[in-house]
Amino acid sequence: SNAATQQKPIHLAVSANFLATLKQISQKFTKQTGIPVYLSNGATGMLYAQIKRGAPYDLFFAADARRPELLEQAGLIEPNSRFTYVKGKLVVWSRTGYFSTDLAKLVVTSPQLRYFAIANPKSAPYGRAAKQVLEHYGLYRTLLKSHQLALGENVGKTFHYVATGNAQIGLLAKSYLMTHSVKGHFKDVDESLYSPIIQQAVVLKGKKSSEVQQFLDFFRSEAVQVQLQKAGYDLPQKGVK
Amino acid sequence: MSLTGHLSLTRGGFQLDTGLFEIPETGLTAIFGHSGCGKTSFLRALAGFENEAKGEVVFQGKLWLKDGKSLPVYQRKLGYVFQESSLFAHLDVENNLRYGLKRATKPHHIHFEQVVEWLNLAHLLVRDVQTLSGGEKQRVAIGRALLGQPNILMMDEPMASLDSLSKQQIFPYLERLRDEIKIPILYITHSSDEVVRLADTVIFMAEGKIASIESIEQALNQPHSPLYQNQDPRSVLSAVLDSHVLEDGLSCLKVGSAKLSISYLDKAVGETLRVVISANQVSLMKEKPVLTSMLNHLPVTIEDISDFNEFSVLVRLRLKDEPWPLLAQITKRSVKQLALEEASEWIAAIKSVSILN
Amino acid sequence: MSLTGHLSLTRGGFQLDTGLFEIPETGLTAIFGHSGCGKTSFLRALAGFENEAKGEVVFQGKLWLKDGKSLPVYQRKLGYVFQESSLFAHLDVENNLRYGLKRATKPHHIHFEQVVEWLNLAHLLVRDVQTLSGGEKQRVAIGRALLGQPNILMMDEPMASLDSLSKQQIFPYLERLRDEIKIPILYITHSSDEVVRLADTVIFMAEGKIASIESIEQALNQPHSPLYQNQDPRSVLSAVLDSHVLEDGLSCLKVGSAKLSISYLDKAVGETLRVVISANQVSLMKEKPVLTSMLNHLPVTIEDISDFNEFSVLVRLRLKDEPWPLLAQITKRSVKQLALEEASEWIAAIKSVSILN
Amino acid sequence: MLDLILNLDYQPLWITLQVATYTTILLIILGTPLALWLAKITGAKKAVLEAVVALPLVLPPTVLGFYLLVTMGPDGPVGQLWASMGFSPLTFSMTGLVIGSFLYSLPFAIQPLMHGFELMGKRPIEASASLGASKWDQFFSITLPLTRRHYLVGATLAFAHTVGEFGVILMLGGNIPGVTQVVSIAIYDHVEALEYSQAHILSAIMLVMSLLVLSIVYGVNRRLEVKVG
Amino acid sequence: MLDLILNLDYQPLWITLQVATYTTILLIILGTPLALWLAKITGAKKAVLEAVVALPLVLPPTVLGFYLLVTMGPDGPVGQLWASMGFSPLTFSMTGLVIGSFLYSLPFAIQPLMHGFELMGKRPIEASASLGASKWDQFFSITLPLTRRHYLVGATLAFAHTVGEFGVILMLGGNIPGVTQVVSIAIYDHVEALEYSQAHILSAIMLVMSLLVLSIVYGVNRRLEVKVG
Ligand SMILES: Nc1ncnc2c1ncn2[C@@H]1O[C@H](COP(=O)(O)OP(=O)(O)OP(=O)(O)O)[C@@H](O)[C@H]1O
Ligand SMILES: Nc1ncnc2c1ncn2[C@@H]1O[C@H](COP(=O)(O)OP(=O)(O)OP(=O)(O)O)[C@@H](O)[C@H]1O
Ligand SMILES: [Mg+2]
Ligand SMILES: [Mg+2]
Repeated sequence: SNAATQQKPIHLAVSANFLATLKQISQKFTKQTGIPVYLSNGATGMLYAQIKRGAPYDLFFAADARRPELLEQAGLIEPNSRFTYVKGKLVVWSRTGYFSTDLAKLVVTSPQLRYFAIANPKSAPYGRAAKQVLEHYGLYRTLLKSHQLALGENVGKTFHYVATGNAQIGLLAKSYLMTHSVKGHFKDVDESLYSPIIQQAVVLKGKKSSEVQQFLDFFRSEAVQVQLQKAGYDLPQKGVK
Repeated sequence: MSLTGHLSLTRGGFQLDTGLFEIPETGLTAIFGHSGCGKTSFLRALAGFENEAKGEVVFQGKLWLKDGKSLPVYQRKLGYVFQESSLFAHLDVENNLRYGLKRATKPHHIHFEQVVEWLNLAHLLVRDVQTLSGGEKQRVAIGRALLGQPNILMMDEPMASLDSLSKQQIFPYLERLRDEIKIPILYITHSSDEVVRLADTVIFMAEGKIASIESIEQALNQPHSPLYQNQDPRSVLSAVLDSHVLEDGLSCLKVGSAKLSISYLDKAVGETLRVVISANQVSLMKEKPVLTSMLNHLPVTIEDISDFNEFSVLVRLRLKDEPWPLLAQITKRSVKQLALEEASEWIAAIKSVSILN
Repeated sequence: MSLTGHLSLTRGGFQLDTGLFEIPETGLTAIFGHSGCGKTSFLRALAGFENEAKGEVVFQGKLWLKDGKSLPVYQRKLGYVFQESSLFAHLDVENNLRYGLKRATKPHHIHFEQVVEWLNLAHLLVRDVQTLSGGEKQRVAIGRALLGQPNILMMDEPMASLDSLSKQQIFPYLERLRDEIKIPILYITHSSDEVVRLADTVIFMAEGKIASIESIEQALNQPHSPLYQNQDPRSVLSAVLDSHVLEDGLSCLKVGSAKLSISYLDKAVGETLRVVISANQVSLMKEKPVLTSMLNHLPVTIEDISDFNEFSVLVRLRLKDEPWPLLAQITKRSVKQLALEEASEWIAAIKSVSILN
Repeated sequence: MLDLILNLDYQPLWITLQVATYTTILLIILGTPLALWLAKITGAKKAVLEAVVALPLVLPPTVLGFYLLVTMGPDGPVGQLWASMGFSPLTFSMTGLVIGSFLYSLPFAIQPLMHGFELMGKRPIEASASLGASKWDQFFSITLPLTRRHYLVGATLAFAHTVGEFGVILMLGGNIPGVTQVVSIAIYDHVEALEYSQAHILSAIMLVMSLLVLSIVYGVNRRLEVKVG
Repeated sequence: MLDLILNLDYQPLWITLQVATYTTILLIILGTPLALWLAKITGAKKAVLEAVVALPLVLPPTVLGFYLLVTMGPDGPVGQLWASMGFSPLTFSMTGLVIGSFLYSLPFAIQPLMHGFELMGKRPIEASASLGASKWDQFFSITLPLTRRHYLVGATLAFAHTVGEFGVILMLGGNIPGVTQVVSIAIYDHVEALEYSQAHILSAIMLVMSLLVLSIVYGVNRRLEVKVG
């Protein structure tokens, strides 16, 4: 529309696991307001390093809370702009149907189980959570020792591992399974087994324009919140940062 | 007939078309012709380097090429010296020389030490081939080909970059190879001196065709032989070594029924030789001068007088009992003064002769 | 003195060390020596291609090399023909030829059409240089160097891969260049024929050193000249063109006070020439035969008799009023028979002579 | 499907083309004197320098990108120098991308060039000098045409490598649509967002275009081919 | 610091070395006949094939890796064929990594080899055939030593490229610690986890080792150098 051409576009840096969902949200937003939205996808660590060196993003949707916190400590964000936008949920996905989604019953030595896929605990928050779950069932060391643990660089790659049948079972973000029709079956993991996957967003220093505010308002709108839940995320409790 | 067949080959606008050829089993066959007439193309096709060459080649009863089927070069046991020296850049001189030797079937007829000595390569053995001078490279290339123990040797202007001393040193060994080991040698050259010195047979090429294949005597006895463009005609006579006069360092030859003295020649009495006499070395006189240092005065009969150029004639002289004629180049003035005419008898004075093989 | 200086250069075990040299401003200077003696190294160092060369070079008053400072080659206006043809592979024949022409300062003395005709290149102009035969490549390389309009021409065995007809065709133009355009030519060759035919001066090299620089007369009149290793000695006499005998196609020369008839020579009466006579072409006799086709009988005095080899001697003969001696190679038997001895008078019969320049 | 094809964002293709073109041109221009010099020097120095040129290859591109980001960022030494000369920042800009790609593709351009110069040898240069050609003239009339095939190999490897390049560009360029989002990143994003169809289409376009361009380049080169030696 | 250095996991270094070595050997062995054939054929076919060889370059490595993961996975055509021959799966294995790296580094090995064979020309082969060397003998005694520098260029580029390779390996290898976790991924992980010191140390080790190895290789090569033409 005519108005759209006069609006200043906004730049969102987004962690890979939230890319698909945010894309849908921002497309709706653009349709409604005419404000163009540019998405820059990347690993949270990389985006963090870029932001520290002046990357021209307005909003940063990280995969964890740690990087936003570090940015806040460094004074690189608008004061009080840090907020939890979703809480990630972990599911067990057994693609072949051979394995039960009950990890307690998993037989590591089963010849059908070649690989168990999780995200890399070192770099990905979903990986850290997955590791806690596996440790709870006493599987982590065993799988690691028998070289059956495939580590996706992020949840997205972990999803590809299972989706292409290269790994038979995996622990990954529920959002991936909600938004895509997939083979096999999956089940939520008991949330008490892993520390919460808090995904936070921040407005970067000096970027609090009216367009950014409009987007934030839109993001917090009822419709979007419902959409987030449908996409497999938990909503942050009111009041929690 | 050792090497027979016919070959054709097209390269751009150039067309090689030999027609049937028969190259003798022994001896050295020179390939002679102008620059660009196709000598290299012919020899390469013969050796099997040109995949597009069509025709047929049979060597010593073995099919080298027929109906598009070609015996791989490495099974042909041939030695090839390329027009541009093609030494292996990654090997030193010694290993270049030994390359073919290592791959040759035993027993070896040509030995490493021999070749090194013949070609004066001892001081070069450890050298990197890149540092050799032009002539040195060519000597190594010749040696390498010889040591491959070939059944036939093909050489493309091998002496072009050699100085006359080096040539003089190598000639005898090529002759020995030709005579003792008895492998046929095909030899491209544009030097008529080399042809005269080395060849038994000459293949004349012109414009991609074999114009003729002639024995050296035939080739030399043509008054307008392509061997001597713009140069003197020569005659080749067959001679028998009659005796040695050791105290004078002379050898005596019989040419027909006449006698010819030449510098001492290390051959057995009774051997047949070929003597080359340049037409402008022959003078005619009515009688032998009383005192002269000239050794040879042969009685001859004039057979024919033909114009050679504007001011001189070529006189064909007949020696008694000799099949080939002796040619003399004489100015027209002398013809007038001496009143030379056919069937008259004269003395031919000859100062210097050279001996073939 | 046109090109003077001294050069030294080390390449591996080889050491070039010329000592002082002075090369004449005009004419053709041949560089002669065995394979590997350093001819190419010397010429390359002179041209400025060897960065490690030390010494001094002055050409026509211009400093080419001094105190390690070297005038860039492209400012030297020299033409160079390499031992291995070094045509530009990405250009066709015509553009190879024109490469130097385009870059030469005007006016041009040597024209494209001329060179194409001299070297018989017309039919090759559009050809890819990769497809040329050995001799064709060399002709293009010579043409390219000439068309660069050089002030000095340096050629490294340029004729080695040319057949005698091509040589015969190119010689006159090199002579013309030397005589008309008057640029000095430095010419490496291992062919004594080419030296005799073309050179005014000869640089003899041996083992990396310049052994001597001699005029062609000096060079040829040495009994054991390096030019004729294992070959006949020759003598060079100066002669004046005395008259033409047109009806006989003869020209008459005066050598000292004797007369010498030769084939008609297209030069003006009164011009000075050099005559080369091979020592084994000269026979001695007590008196001139009455009737002989031999044209030349010169009265001579024996000056000296020296051993030449086991069975023959070299007789130094003196013609009246001629500074250079005439050499005759005579068998020892004839010396005995004729009782040759110093100071006796004889007739030297000469069948054929050749003329320098 | 047709719908998808029509609605795809083709800007990344255009940016990719620009980055790859600039990088290749820069590599050829700056790589030539470097390769000429490397071809000339000898000894230990040469071996070490050759190794240094090949070094950018052994680091994972993302890591190389990270170090470049640090060095060229506003606080990094290069970034500060650059800013002090009054230029706008290198990071997250086309200029930065080109510099990063330049470093990363350097060995692909330098190695073939260096090799070409060595193989050509001194002879053609000697001949052209004797025919009156000055240094520049020698280079343009002899060296360049005789080593054309090496230039082609270097340029195509460098171009193709820059087109597919990803890690360095992502890190240094920041995946900013319309500015630094090249097609490799766009494809990557589609895969990440599980938009496989779009990823397939873009990949196919890339492959077909590259195949066409490369075939034409190689074909033309064959036609003009010069065999040395 | 010393503590960090001692406690680093060095297994990825070792795996990297293995993958790069196998890949390079495979490239040299299989690349040789391919390059020989490409050097011999002419015309349009050649141009297109040359382009095809260069193609893997233009796809972002992660995307190439993704396609390989699909094709070589248990449901992919290659994966099924492979399994039907009774082999254990390709993906997430060293074999898979080597195959992926092979495809991705193919152009770096093929281009210099092909070029070397073309430059060498037929003459040395003709000479050795006339001296009685059979086809194999010709290759090992003449072609190989004369094109040694091209092999070196190809091998070092391919090796270095495989060492730094990341996208394809990450995707195809599954980053399985002790099996397919190579050093490039390890460094990347450290950077992601903000463990910069560890990343620096690993990077430095990589750089120093590579510099050493490359310098030695280039130095030795210089010593044995053959200048053709
Ligand atoms: N591709 C081509 N296109 C046109 N002509 C060619 C091609 N290749 C070779 N020729 C010509 O073929 C002819 C024969 O070449 P060849 O090398 O056989 O000659 P040659 O007799 O050995 O000459 P030289 O004595 O100069 O070495 C030459 O005139 C050459 O120019
Ligand atoms: N790097 C080197 N190490 C040792 N000797 C070398 C080196 N380079 C050249 N030489 C020697 O230097 C000498 C002179 O070489 P040059 O090419 O000048 O000879 P030349 O007189 O031109 O010979 P030719 O007539 O055979 O061409 C040769 O004996 C050659 O072997
Ligand atoms: Mg030839
Ligand atoms: Mg020489």
